[in-house]
Amino acid sequence: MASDTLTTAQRSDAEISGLDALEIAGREKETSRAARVWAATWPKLAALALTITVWQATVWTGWKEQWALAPPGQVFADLADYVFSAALWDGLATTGRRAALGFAAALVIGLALGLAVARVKVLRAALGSMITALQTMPSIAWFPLAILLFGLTEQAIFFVVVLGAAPSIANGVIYGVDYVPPLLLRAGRNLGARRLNLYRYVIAPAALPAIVAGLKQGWAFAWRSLMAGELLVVIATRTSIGAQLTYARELNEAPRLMAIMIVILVLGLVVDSLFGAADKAIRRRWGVLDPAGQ
Amino acid sequence: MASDTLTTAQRSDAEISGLDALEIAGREKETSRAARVWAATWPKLAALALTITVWQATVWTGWKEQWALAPPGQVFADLADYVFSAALWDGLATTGRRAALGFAAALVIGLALGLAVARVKVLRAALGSMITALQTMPSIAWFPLAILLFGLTEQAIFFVVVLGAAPSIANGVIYGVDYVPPLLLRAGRNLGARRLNLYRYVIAPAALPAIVAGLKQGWAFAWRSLMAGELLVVIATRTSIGAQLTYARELNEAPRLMAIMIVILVLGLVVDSLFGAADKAIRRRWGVLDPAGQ
Amino acid sequence: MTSTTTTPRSATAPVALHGVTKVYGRGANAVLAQDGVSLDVAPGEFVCLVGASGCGKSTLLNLVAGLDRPSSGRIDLPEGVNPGLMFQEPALFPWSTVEGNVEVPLKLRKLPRAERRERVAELLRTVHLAEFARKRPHELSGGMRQRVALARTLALDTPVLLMDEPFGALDAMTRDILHDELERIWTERKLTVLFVTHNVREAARLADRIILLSSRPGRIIYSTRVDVPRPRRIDSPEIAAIAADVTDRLRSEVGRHGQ
Amino acid sequence: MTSTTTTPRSATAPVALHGVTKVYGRGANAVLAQDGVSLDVAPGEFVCLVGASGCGKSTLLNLVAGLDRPSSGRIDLPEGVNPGLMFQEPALFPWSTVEGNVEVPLKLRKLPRAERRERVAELLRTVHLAEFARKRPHELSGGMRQRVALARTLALDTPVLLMDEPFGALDAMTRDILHDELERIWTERKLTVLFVTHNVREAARLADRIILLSSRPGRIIYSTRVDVPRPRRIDSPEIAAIAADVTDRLRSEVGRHGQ
Amino acid sequence: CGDDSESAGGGSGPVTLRLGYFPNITHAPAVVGVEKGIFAEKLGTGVKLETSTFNAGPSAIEAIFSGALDATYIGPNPTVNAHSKSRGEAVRVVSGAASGGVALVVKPEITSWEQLRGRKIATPQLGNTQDVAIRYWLKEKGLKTTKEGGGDVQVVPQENSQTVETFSSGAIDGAWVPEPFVSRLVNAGGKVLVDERELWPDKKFVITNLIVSTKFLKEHPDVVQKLVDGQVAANEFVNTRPDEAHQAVSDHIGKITGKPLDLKLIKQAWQTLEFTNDPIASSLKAGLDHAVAVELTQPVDLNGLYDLSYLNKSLKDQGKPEVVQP
Ligand SMILES: Nc1ncnc2c1ncn2[C@@H]1O[C@H](COP(=O)(O)OP(=O)(O)OP(=O)(O)O)[C@@H](O)[C@H]1O
Ligand SMILES: Nc1ncnc2c1ncn2[C@@H]1O[C@H](COP(=O)(O)OP(=O)(O)OP(=O)(O)O)[C@@H](O)[C@H]1O
Ligand SMILES: [Mg+2]
Ligand SMILES: [Mg+2]
Repeated sequence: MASDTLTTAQRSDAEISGLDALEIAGREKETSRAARVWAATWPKLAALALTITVWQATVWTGWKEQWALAPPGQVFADLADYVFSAALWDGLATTGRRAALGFAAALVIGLALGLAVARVKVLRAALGSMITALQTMPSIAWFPLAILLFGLTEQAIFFVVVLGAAPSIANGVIYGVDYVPPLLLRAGRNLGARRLNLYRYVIAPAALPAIVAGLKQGWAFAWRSLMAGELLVVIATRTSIGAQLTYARELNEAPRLMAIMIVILVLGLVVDSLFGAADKAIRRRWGVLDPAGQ
Repeated sequence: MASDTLTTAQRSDAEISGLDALEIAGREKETSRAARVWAATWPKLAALALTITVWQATVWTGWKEQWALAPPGQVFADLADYVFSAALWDGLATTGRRAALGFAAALVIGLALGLAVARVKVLRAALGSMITALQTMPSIAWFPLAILLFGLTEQAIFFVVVLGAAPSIANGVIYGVDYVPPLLLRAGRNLGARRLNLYRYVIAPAALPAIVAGLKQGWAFAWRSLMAGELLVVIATRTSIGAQLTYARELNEAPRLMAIMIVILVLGLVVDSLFGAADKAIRRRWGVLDPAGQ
Repeated sequence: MTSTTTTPRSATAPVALHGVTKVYGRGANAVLAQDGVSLDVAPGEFVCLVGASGCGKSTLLNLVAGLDRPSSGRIDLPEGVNPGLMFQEPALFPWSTVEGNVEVPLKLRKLPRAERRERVAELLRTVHLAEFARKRPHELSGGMRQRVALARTLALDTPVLLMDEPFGALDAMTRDILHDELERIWTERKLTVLFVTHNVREAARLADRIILLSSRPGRIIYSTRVDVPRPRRIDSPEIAAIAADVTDRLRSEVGRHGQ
Repeated sequence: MTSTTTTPRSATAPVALHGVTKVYGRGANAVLAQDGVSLDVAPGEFVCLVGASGCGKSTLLNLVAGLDRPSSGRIDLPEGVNPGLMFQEPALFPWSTVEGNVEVPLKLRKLPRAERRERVAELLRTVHLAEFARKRPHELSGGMRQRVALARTLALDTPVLLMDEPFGALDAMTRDILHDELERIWTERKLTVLFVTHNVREAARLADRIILLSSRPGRIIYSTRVDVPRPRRIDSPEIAAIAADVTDRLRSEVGRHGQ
Repeated sequence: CGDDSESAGGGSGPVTLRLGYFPNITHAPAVVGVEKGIFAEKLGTGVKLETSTFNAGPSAIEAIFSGALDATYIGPNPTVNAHSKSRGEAVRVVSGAASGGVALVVKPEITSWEQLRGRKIATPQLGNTQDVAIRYWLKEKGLKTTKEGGGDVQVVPQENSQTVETFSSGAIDGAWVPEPFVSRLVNAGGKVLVDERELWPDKKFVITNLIVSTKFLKEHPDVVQKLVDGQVAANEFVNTRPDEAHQAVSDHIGKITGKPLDLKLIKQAWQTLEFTNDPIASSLKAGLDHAVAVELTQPVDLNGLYDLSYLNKSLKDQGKPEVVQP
């Protein structure tokens, strides 16, 4: 066998990381659990620290008065108050329940609408473009209709939330269905899957990643619509995050407004991590979490 | 050659449409241009006619007073007025320009953010979940910050629009990049594409469909944020659709409110058809517009 | 469209093509993939199609499977028969395991769970992948994927089998073994098979009849019966002789097209 | 990483594997795809790898191409050499035309436009797809796609070529022609080639050396030089004899694994 | 919350009264009435009270129009809108609630109206009461304004909360706003240039009144009477026990917004307000005339808007002076 090695270079880790250091950064062979958690956490902490530093520095420069730009200390003090107040937890309970129910309804409607529109030509021609158009309609435009149909009830809030989120979810579904590889559709049909079975065995699983992505967008729409919609029906005994946000703004409570914003961001992070976990599980199953490509 | 045909059935159009009538409905071999336009139009007209009929019928039942539920005739009369008024066209000019500029800025930022976060592990760990969290933040929460940073200027509006749309676009990009088939990434790398070139020659084109889908969602966010944001800076010399929408609601001008809603829907339809055309072109090129699968 | 009988159907079915033409695209870009192909396949017959790359073999199988419609002409199949097509690519469902992929046609036929399990295990043994039942397609080698696709198509239990280079990615030995398996199943179930291959010896080893397609437009230019008695061996001299004959014809056909 | 010379590089390069082991997965699910494979390929040598389906051939090529990292062991390549890998699947870019796909490596090497055009046209002629330059991958047949992938890999102009069943989906005639083309390019450019195939005759037709891999774990169990002088013919008796020998060994290896 | 919204129209069973108001200082009688159980007491066991709060007039009017609400405390602007949009049919004003509480706050360096020339002044909304008030006032002083914000003084419509931010940052020079924004602007360094009370006869003009839907009024005049009784009692409470009222307002707002309103601010704002049962119809009418004068609206026929018989009965029962039915 030929064994004359000219000037050779080892395909060592060093070389590869030279090539694509950024792209494959953090890919160790046998990372312990702790190390993985740390790798996922420190960039977040760093980002947080950086944000607070810039914020505090801006405050120190005296660029704006304190009541215009609240200093971090004040905001975190208010946040601490807020976290230990019943207002937050009562608000979270109300808003969380509304968000969950509204999103669930939007999910069912969005999925059904998306699947129907994606595969039935007539519906697509009739409603396809309407879905995006509905998506662009601001929530407040629906308020009169919501009150007309449902009165001052929780259903009116759901109505606004569903109208906000369902089109977005439907669009995600339509996109997913549109890009199901034709080969898999053909395979499914050849294996005897027609209509509902084709959905069940081919289209739905193939579109799943896109649907999850659509759900994420839908969640954002649902939440934003809810924040607006919660003003539609304010019952004095039932405080909500949306009402608190608006009133904090109307009453120019800058630190409280920022405390609520932080709560909303944290909630967003939690929800995103749920979607993220779902997405990662799918990608692992599909083999799209390829280490060399990643 | 064997030519004994037992009880045979022709694979004729009739049979296939028996199987999948809905799924392949409207797929004629040689459709004329006019026929195709008609096929795309009649379902829309039918949907429109149905909506107006139901609406008018509801009005006739006397379910609600006219001032609560405006009859179609009144709304269309107002719409006609509105269409011939300078208010609409001036508003459209202002709002349209803001939407275009804001969306363009969101696009650039969203794309850059999405591509960076999708491929750089540290950024992903730091910002990945934050993007969805930002997406859920209602526009009004940003108003104080917008005024603080930009005062009562158009930039403040852009700020709100960009914060609304960019995360959505970035999420579309991240989803697209995540699902680039690893085989194509490997092929690209093997052909010598690294870093920026890998983006240019593999990741970007492979993620394009998902990016277009993300842009569509981003547009909806941008538009909704704009409708809210236009109240931030009401420059009196410059009327805008967002301001008109809110004022129509504040003055309880039900017919005008609905006329504006119709305008918004029509705009949404127009924008969606642009995205739809882009998407269809991509699908044709990729061969995902498979007639048998479709 | 699918029967719910639990035993493999033993009904045999003929396939008949009458002047089938298939054009892809329009105008200047049009590609005439099939030009008036007429072919009668008797029930229980094993027909191999050979032809140059791009001559329209896959197109033909797609048409017979009803996944595409001919531009003109007619394809006759017995009422209710849904031919099973093994695609040129594995076309496995990436979201499902090997097991799950093979199970799909069984689920669609509503077989009870226990029976499904048994059938899947049996099919995976047939293609020598029993130990890979729980893996996902992306964890398999190319040849393994092809074998999963074979198992999945066999799970359809249809009287007409269309196979597009089913053994192209397999080594000679595995291929020999699967030839035997396929022949056994074909005999047992009295299947009608349309089999595309580039391996002329493989065609001679398996076929009752070999059909040679010309390239663009695809037309039947040669058809020969293989009268060698079964069981056959792929390296037997009779098979070699028939393969040599077909190869010569193929060579002159491809040569004629200036390839 | 890519050179910007416009002429095909004629530098030759060796490839050396030292005790390369590759394990997929972990724990109970782990698959040992390569177990201590050591192999020296001389500059300009043409080595064919044969082995049962799933024995780790594709894995080996991926490792040499640097697309995966060995679990242990080392792979040596000359500094700056980026081997061209023709994947087992065509792996074409669906958003691009045939032309566009072949052009990618040329663009990445920043060849001027005119030269790129010329090279693309030449490569497409080599694989007999000149008339399909403007088509998109989904409009091609399986064999055509494989040939586009071949053209794209050749466009890389790299001294080391790794090919994973490059002619598996081609008819015998087209394959013969491409054998000749590949041999010509190999001689002209003094390429080092690692070539995976299931067609033992093809291996004997092309190789300087044939290497037989065992299955799970993949180990080199046999290696033989093919000393038949070139030009060779695939149907010559010498080639047939070597093929028969390798087939026997393969048969006993696969048999040993109870396939 | 209004699960049985039909019960309002139903004949049998207890009647439900759905009442709306804003968690706001100018709605103090409503807030105190709810918080202290004054309405509940006056309505008695036969009437079920359901309350909803709003942060802006339009929703409240939409709710009245669509039959989701029977009565609400509301400002003069939406009252007129509701009246004119329904051609005088949908609502009736049955009582007043508050007067005053509006002022022009400006930067301290502005000491007279002459110095307003070329300045930027914010109002809550184009064509609303305050917007009309400043335009009419400037017009009387001979300063021109345009709808588009041009003229001698730039009048720019802006949300009130935003006005506090823009005033602080110097983007505007002053604002003609209601409480509690007057107090907030003063606290942010502003100076009251004009207290709107000075511009009105008796220093009185309507800022909040109580309206009921005509339908409900027809079906349940007895309930409306009890509601008005409650309103009169609430005002009594507000005026006689201000400290308790302050606390009640602060707590109640805190329940909805998650943070009690600053007591000091409430006290400060209280000074500029007067809680009166008189809806001061004349000021509403005059305001409309002013709006017509500055070309912001068409004349509206206010005939039939007021039905003060319930109020007068209630006042009479308590031996208080009656108000004039316009
Ligand atoms: N979807 C399509 N659109 C346009 N042209 C197509 C399409 N599918 C196939 N063709 C063309 O039809 C011809 C026949 O293709 P087909 O796939 O049937 O060939 P094949 O005989 O299976 O070839 P191979 O042996 O290489 O698989 C080819 O020229 C191909 O370019
Ligand atoms: N990504 C992966 N994850 C887990 N296992 C894998 C992966 N890729 C390959 N394997 C396993 O490694 C072994 C070798 O696979 P490889 O693709 O190298 O085989 P091969 O020799 O190319 O086979 P074929 O001739 O069928 O293409 C197989 O058992 C396969 O299941
Ligand atoms: Mg084919
Ligand atoms: Mg392989």
